Amino acid sequence: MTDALSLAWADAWIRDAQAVLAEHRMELIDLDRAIGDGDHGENMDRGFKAVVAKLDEGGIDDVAGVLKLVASTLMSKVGGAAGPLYGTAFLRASKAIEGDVDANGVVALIEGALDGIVARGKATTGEKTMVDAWTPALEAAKAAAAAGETPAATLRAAADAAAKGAEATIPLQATKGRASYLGERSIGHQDPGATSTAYILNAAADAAEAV
Amino acid sequence: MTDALSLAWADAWIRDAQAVLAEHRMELIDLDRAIGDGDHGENMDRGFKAVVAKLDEGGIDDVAGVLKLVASTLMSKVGGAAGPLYGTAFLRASKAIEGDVDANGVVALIEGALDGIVARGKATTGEKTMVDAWTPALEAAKAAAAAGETPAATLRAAADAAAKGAEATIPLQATKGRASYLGERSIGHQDPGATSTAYILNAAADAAEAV
Amino acid sequence: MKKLINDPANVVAETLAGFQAAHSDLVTVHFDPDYVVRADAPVKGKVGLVSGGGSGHEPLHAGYVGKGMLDAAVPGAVFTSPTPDPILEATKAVDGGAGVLHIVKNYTGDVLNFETAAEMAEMEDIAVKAIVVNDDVAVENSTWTAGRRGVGGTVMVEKIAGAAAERGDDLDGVLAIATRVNDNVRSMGMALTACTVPHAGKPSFDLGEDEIEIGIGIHGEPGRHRVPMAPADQITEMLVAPILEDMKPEAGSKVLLFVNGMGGTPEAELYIVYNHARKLLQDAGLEVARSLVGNYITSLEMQGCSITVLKLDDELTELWDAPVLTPALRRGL
Amino acid sequence: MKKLINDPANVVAETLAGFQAAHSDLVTVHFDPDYVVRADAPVKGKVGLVSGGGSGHEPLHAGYVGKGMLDAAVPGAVFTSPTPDPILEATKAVDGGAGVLHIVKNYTGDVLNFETAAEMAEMEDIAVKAIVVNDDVAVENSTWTAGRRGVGGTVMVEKIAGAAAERGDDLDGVLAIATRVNDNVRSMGMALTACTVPHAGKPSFDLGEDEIEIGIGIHGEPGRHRVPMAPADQITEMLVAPILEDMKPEAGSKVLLFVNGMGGTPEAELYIVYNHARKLLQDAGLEVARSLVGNYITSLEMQGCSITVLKLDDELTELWDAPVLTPALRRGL
Ligand SMILES: Nc1ncnc2c1ncn2[C@@H]1O[C@H](COP(=O)(O)OP(=O)(O)O)[C@@H](O)[C@H]1O
Ligand SMILES: Nc1ncnc2c1ncn2[C@@H]1O[C@H](COP(=O)(O)OP(=O)(O)O)[C@@H](O)[C@H]1O
Ligand SMILES: [Mg+2]
Ligand SMILES: [Mg+2]
Ligand SMILES: [Mg+2]
Ligand SMILES: [Mg+2]
Repeated sequence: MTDALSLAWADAWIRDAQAVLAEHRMELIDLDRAIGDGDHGENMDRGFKAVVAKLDEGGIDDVAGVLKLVASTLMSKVGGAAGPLYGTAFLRASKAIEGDVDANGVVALIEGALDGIVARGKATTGEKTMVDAWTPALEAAKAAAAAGETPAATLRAAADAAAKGAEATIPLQATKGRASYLGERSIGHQDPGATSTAYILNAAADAAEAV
Repeated sequence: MTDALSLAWADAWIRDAQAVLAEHRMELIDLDRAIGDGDHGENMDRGFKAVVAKLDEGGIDDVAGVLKLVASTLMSKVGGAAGPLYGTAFLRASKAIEGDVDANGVVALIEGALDGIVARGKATTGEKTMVDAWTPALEAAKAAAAAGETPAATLRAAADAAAKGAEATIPLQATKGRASYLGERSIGHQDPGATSTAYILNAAADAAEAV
Repeated sequence: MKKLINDPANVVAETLAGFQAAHSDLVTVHFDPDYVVRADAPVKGKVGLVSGGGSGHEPLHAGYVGKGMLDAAVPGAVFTSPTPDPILEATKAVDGGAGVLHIVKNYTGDVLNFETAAEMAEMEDIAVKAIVVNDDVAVENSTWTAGRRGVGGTVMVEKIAGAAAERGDDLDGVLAIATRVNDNVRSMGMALTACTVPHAGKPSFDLGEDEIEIGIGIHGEPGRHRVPMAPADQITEMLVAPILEDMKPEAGSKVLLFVNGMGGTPEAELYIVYNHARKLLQDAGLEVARSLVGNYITSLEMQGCSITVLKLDDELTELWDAPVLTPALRRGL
Repeated sequence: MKKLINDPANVVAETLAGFQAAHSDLVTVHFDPDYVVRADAPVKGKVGLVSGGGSGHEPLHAGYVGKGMLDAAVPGAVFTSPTPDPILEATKAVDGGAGVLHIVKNYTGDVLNFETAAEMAEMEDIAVKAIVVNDDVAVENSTWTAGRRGVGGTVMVEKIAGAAAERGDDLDGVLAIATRVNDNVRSMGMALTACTVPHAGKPSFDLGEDEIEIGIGIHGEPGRHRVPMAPADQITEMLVAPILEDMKPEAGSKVLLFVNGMGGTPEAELYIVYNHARKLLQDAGLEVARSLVGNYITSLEMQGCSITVLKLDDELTELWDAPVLTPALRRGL
């Protein structure tokens, strides 16, 4: 278990995620302008900046602690639909793991996140939401872990699946969230929340590969 | 005095003027948009349409009667600055003449109009108003009448001078009317009221030449 | 983007600072977390009314804080539901011992954040109930959507439930009144132009010079469909027809007709729409007994309007007419 | 041009029809000639207040007809002063035997048409006096212009003179109060965008994405100068500085600060401007004792704002605070 992911990974992940979300702020705004209200990039950027400021204060000593900090900060800084959904996702993820994270831990983390999102948002797959990124991520992680992959490779499989899942939201008609008000006009656009999920999981994989 | 201008001329003049102002409605609006509030073309068009509707009712039996009808109709249908100014102009013009109009009558008519405008609006020449069209028109009419020209030729001289006067407002800085609020920014634009004056006097000359 | 702002990040805070200074006789603004309470909060023994949501809909909600209407408003970032913390703080600040009603517009974000705040308030022993306003008939099939949005009807719920709380109704009573308003109110909106969220810096959608959006919400989201530009009377029909179709009010019913501007539309145009909407309602056998015309629930500088019809009964009429003293709505006080 | 209208030629008439229907408890609209009187006009023994001017500035003037403010409003075509006939008819309709005050904004057209109407009224034995409002400091040198324009200060004159008439002041007394308001009020406006007069169909001027107009009036006319787009605080300074320079109010003076929207600007932005304007006045040693923030004298859908400062004394303050019951301004009633 020498390659289990530790606090350093979690810290790097969240900082990477912040950088990536800041970089893609306008892209996420534009995706949300097309089928929502144009704030998703701003919301995520504001939230993760606040998270990193909290991380800088120190005092966290395990992965679960980082995830819990992310949860409470997103919950209290993001607002909108994404705040409670990501907040609950990270809260459940933090509860799903203990100590350093091995491949099965990665699966548990992602499963916790997805469960949290579904518990709050009541969406299933195919409704053009972030669930459509988390669900394939979980399946891919499960397969990788079952195949004996490393945590880093498990995360990479999850991240790639999330990215594909996000892209696969394009032809879908939204039936949850703000995009659902557009009816058929939501077809042809990529879901912003699924896209931010893909960026966050990609940062997790990048961070795991770097440690 | 066989070529004195009669009721038929006055009637034709005002109908011609209505047609010309309707035709140039948008041009006058655009001139007024540039240095005013964009309504002069609409105001004049509305006013002269109402005048012609009144003319159609009949019952007028001399030139002064036509001019008086124009005066009261413009006064009650135009509004803005142009309504009272043109209203008073036509009222004073109607009082300045009697019966058919010879060359001196043309001078008296234009002099009455100008006096009325100055009495109400207190503008002198060079302030970038309709006064800058009526004043050269009066001078040209006086010269033509003194030279023994026909009424038609006198009107033509007045109309040409009014057109030149209107054009000569372009380099002026307005110090009366709405354009004065622009200060130096009023320079470089032709005054809408001077322009409508030129159209009206041109219609008078055309009508005189046609009868 | 040309706006009278300094920094997109400070829009809400600076607006609240100005609002506080201009209306210190009526309201008190708390900063960080941001919420607005009526100057005499909490009112002992009275049910407290808290509403909130993304900013950008002014005067909703802060403009309706005051006697006879809301006890508190919680403004989020522009078009972004507030987080639970300020909702909780506002709830605590206005609890006069008779419990608190949350008035929530039906958007996923608002519902989730208010839910969390309510749970937290319950843990602090404050009785909280919530009315989720969902009056927008543009959202046709709620099985295939997040459900009807809360739009113009929200103003009606806040005014009438506010009057019920002011006369002393208990929490269940105020909730019952709020529910009755919500059950009897329907709205539909349209846009001539998009709006620009300050931090986005670009219009929320692109609309041709000859197109309009029918069935918009209040967040600059595109509508259900795009149609060619049309005369006001035709546009009014496109809004009134789906409302009547959905409401099916009996002939002879009394209604309140509310024509709302989206923020950038001149008042004169709203009266032109009102004039025709009133005629259409009368043609349907309805009596327009009360009216409201103006910018009451907006989408930044969007041009367009929404029409809201509330079926009245005697009690709702009386509560609508009751005195109110807020920055944006004032009557009898 | 996208507007919620049917035909440019009918904009005023349809607006008035809607206005009448929505506010029949407060006003009566007469058509052809068009004017609006308060529902209980003429009020016996009270000085009648009549204002008017081109349409497109709503809620000015018709929105201010009612108890405690105007007795009549006379709307002309959009941005075009009304003709004398409806002014005369309105004057006759509100004369309660104590004479009539005409409140005229200082534009050549308004002055001339009101003058004529006043002469006609005098011929019918109605005592008429006029106050010509000219509060716009953007018009710097009145020797070289038609004189200062009447802008935001008009709302102040109408409210305060209206209160004076309501408490029973005679014609000279009401005129004296109106004159005192006019002497102590100054305004300055700016535009982020132009507006489009319905019958013109094109914007009143062309403004680049990075430019604003400073020193505009309320008729879509270009301003005194064009400057690059700037943050709200800087724009506010460009408006407040010339007002203070012109007014030179003694430190310690109490003032009313009125931040007005030109029609298309969201309320939130007005509060941002208000917030900084208030600070600037306080820095100049003034006490902001009263405030008004909102769309009260507009230019169709123009985006932008104006700032008006009125130096208060005790009597003006009392009259400002007095009850008023009109469609657009309501207090204590
Ligand atoms: N019920 C839901 N379940 C899961 N995800 C949802 C749900 N509703 C919305 N979302 C996600 O939230 C994203 C929008 O987030 P954001 O723009 O920040 O919030 P808002 O819609 O309140 O403006 C959507 O793209 C979608 O992925
Ligand atoms: N004091 C004045 N004396 C003479 N002509 C004037 C005066 N003021 C304005 N005008 C004329 O009136 C014209 C504007 O008319 P119009 O646009 O119909 O009225 P308004 O300025 O009220 O919108 C100007 O172009 C100018 O020629
Ligand atoms: Mg969004
Ligand atoms: Mg004009
Ligand atoms: Mg949002
Ligand atoms: Mg005009």
